Amino acid sequence: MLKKEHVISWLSESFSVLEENRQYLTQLDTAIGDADHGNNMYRGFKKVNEQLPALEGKDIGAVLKAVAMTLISTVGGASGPLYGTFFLQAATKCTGKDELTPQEVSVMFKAGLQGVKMRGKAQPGDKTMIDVLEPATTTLSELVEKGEPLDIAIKEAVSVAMEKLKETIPMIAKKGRASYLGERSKGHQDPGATSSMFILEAFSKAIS
Amino acid sequence: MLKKEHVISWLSESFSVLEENRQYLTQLDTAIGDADHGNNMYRGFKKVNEQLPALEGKDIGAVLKAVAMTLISTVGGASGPLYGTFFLQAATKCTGKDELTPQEVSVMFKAGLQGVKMRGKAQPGDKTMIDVLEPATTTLSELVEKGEPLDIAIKEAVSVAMEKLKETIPMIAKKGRASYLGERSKGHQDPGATSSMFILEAFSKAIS
Amino acid sequence: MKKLINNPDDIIKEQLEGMQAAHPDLIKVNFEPYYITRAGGPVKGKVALISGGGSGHEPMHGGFVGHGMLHAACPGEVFTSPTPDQMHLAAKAADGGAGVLNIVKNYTGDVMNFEMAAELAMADGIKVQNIVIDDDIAVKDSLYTAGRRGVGSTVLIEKICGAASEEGYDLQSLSALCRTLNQNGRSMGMALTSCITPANGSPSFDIGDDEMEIGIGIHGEPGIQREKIKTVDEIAEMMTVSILEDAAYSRALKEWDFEKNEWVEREIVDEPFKKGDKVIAFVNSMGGTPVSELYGVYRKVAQVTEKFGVKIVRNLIGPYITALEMQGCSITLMKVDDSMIKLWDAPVKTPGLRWGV
Amino acid sequence: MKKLINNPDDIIKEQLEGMQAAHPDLIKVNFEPYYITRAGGPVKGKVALISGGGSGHEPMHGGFVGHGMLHAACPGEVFTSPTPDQMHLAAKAADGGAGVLNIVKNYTGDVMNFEMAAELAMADGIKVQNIVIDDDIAVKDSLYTAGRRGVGSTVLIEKICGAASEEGYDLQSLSALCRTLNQNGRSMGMALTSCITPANGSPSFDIGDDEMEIGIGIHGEPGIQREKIKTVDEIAEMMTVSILEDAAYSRALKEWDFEKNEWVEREIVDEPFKKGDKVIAFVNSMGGTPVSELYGVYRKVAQVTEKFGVKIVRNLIGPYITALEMQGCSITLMKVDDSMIKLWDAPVKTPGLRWGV
Ligand SMILES: Nc1ncnc2c1ncn2[C@@H]1O[C@H](COP(=O)(O)OP(=O)(O)O)[C@@H](O)[C@H]1O
Ligand SMILES: Nc1ncnc2c1ncn2[C@@H]1O[C@H](COP(=O)(O)OP(=O)(O)O)[C@@H](O)[C@H]1O
Ligand SMILES: [Mg+2]
Ligand SMILES: [Mg+2]
Ligand SMILES: [Mg+2]
Ligand SMILES: [Mg+2]
Repeated sequence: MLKKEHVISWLSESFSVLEENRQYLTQLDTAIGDADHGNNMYRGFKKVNEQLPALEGKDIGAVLKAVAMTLISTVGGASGPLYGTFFLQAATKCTGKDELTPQEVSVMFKAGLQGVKMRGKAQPGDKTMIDVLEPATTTLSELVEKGEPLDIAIKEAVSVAMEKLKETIPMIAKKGRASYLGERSKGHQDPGATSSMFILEAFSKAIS
Repeated sequence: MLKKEHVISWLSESFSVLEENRQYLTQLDTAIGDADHGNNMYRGFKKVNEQLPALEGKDIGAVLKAVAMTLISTVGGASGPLYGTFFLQAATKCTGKDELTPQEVSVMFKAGLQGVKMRGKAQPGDKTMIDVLEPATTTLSELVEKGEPLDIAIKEAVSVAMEKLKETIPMIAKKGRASYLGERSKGHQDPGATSSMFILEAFSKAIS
Repeated sequence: MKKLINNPDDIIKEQLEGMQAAHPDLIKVNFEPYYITRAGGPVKGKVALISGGGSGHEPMHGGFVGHGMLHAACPGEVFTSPTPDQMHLAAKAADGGAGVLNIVKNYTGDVMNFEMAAELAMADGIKVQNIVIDDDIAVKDSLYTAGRRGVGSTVLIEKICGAASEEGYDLQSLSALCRTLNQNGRSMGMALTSCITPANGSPSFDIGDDEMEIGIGIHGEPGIQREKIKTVDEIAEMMTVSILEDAAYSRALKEWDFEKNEWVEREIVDEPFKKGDKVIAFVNSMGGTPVSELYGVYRKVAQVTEKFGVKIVRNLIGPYITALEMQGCSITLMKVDDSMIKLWDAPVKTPGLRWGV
Repeated sequence: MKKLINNPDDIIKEQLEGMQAAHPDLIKVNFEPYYITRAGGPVKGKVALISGGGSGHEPMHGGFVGHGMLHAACPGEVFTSPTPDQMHLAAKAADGGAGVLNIVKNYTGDVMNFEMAAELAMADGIKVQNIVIDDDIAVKDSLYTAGRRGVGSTVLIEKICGAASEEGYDLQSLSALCRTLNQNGRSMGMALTSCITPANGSPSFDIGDDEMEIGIGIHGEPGIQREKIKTVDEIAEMMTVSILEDAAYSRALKEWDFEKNEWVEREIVDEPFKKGDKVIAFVNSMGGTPVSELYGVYRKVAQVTEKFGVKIVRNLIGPYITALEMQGCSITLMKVDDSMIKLWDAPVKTPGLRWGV
């Protein structure tokens, strides 16, 4: 079972890892974007982190909705609405709940993923966060279907996602700023896929 | 005797040496000025050089006056009016003359020097072309007074001037752009004093 | 990093404080969140023209708030799209009862954020349309990219549509004008140096002393192509010819459908320039290139357009849509008819553009 | 060398061609020798206001020719004073019968060339006065230097005196106004980078990545002092305080004496600023600094002047007197009374400055 304390610690873990990797993400975005992704994610999750104490009494749906609104109003750029939508759609599946079964967690991730796809219209292979979020979600839900415990399922999802993250390196970007570079976007890991990876890792850490 | 052919060859020699040292003079002016002295002198004497064929029939006064007008209307900056005035005042002492005695040459240089001092109000020690023009003129006229032939006198004037030129290096500029640098103008040779030196050398070369 | 700033985290706030201190007669800056409106408050009965985008492109957009141009602007972090709440509050503050037209440069982030903002404002009962500007011909394809970027045309469109709003255009006709102007405008940019974002502190791309980037945007992103530096004549000719000979460009852009009450994709085609067209020519500095060099660029633009048979009827030359301190320029040509020229000539009084008043 | 130019030898000519192509309604460029007059020809009965100096400071001076500002401008080679023949012909072309006022920035070359030019014009029967502008407080001394340089005040003076000429001031009263404005204005400049003159091709001074030059002029010459880069607050405060606290400055400047018919030296004293003074604040980019950073500077200037008890009544912020692509800024404060403010507000229509018309 995923308790709301887990969700809170997922979010604070996410902030830690994004803070730690602020420069790294910006560096990735310098190569094929506009050098702001690390700062965008840092700004957003810093605000989320500051709000966590105030959220402790709330149910998971309310927490995720608050996170969504904070990200939408602080991150900006492409990643703001995308991550915002992820948490907003995820929240809709958790309204009023104080804990989630593994199946419900899987539903939550699927809803978030669908939100990002709906908003950004990216497909796997476009060199975006979808290249990490989609295979991770698929792996998670498959394993949960098979009855694997949540912590095992997410660990496996993270390791699949890690492979998929590396696979963004040779891709030619077709969405977002990196798409303007065409062939020159090859050879660089996607920043948004990388931040997604960090957030998944934070989730895994929070529940183990 | 200084013939008008000598004057023509002085001017074309001046152009050659200034063309050759265009970068060098600009470099000197980069250190303590605005990086244009070489180009200014090149632009002016190039125009003078182009006009020499048309001046061949004219007397020395007319030639020097034409040079003055050309320098005034092509050099610009501080050096334009200063060298222009040098030649303009020098010309007034040669009106109608096709050749000059050593005494007359000495008078011509003195008049030019007075013109520069009148226009620019610089004194020896101010780190300007005066630091070369004045000692050279004094040496020349002293030797000519003593009856030395012109080519000997000018050679000596050039070698005195060369020493004086080096003495501009430790000076603190008090006139022109270099004066803004105050103490920081120390350690650099004055560009205008250097171009004056080149013009004196050209004179010496022209008559030997 | 050679910049006149304090802590990089504070520059948006402090520079806006400077703007507010300098132009209290023209603009009012809101700080939490950031948006800039006209000093006089909303203009009753006129469509509010709003734009926004990442900071670092000044004077665009905040410098274009004022009579005859924008009613509000939303500055994001440097090179980062502003957020829907800023845009939503700006719409509320600027709406004079005749609705809001958001001028949105075509970047994934700007488009998504402005869509969310429009939805929020519509939920408040404000009529909102978003028109996307995508004039950068360096991006060839909209199928395999995020589509052409919104660059120089934006400035010209903000001026012309701003005048149209003053004239009393309603939301539908103002949107139509905006859409047509976007179809009529094409731009291309180049850089001699990279800019440095304050938060990053080092150049956004490395470039050799003898190199230039062709087809850059305005965010310090690398361009489409790296080349040895050429003469201004070669560069300006290449860019102008590329603009003049750019083929018809077709893509789908989202607009709000007030009948269906949802976003719909509109297939939009920009027709190529043709002989006899009248254009506004805009030669823009990326921030670090002085106006003297822009005149060198303009000289060639004028020669090439004349040879092509296109007539420059108005021009704008200077740093209006910049990328921090980047050296380089962009060229925009926008086809205009007499009514658009009249709107261009109409009085404008903003911190960044002023004439006639 | 990163510049949008062709052959360095041709840039003055080509950039002027670009200016002429861009602004045929405002200016007329003469090419041999170079000078720029108003498109409409001399203004009958009004004193012709003329300025000039080396090129590389655009939009000054050529960009300030037009209604309400200059009647003519003489561009020299880059950073090199123009020559007397240009100035003489410009005076002949611009004189409307009421005489000519030459606004001369205080550089040895400019002063000497403009003196020769005035003599030539007077020989033609044109009444000419030269007023020298020397507002750069970075130069402390006029005894051991060529005196304070003419910098930012020049732009403000050209605007105000231009309006006064339109108002019908005669040569004597216009000269008096010009002299007073020069006494009322003080400036200081700084650079983060060196510019590169096209003919030279390499930086005019070397400067470390973490260094700045304080007290620079506008010719790429080294400044008065080299320091580690500070924050914009520290820089702007230091410069503003230096200007506000600058003591009375006394020196002799040459003017033509119409009674004695010769140049006379006039002892001129600039009184220091005092509480209650009204000023125009001018924050200028040296060419490579974008307007966003200037607003950061302005913010501090406004704070410091307010604390000092000096009231900013008007401001001008942007790249108006530049040093090619140099990064850096200058600050000018000029004390003004109500009549000067009225002249400042009067309509101006030039390529580089425009309002009210
Ligand atoms: N249409 C899209 N769908 C999904 N993800 C996208 C899309 N466009 C961009 N991204 C993601 O956003 C990341 C960039 O985010 P960020 O740098 O914060 O925004 P911006 O591109 O506006 O500067 C990219 O690396 C990519 O993973
Ligand atoms: N008042 C003066 N009197 C004599 N020579 C001067 C004076 N001012 C400057 N100079 C000379 O002019 C030289 C600079 O000439 P140049 O670089 O061509 O002009 P500018 O200083 O206007 O750029 C200086 O090196 C100095 O020798
Ligand atoms: Mg980015
Ligand atoms: Mg010089
Ligand atoms: Mg961004
Ligand atoms: Mg010079």
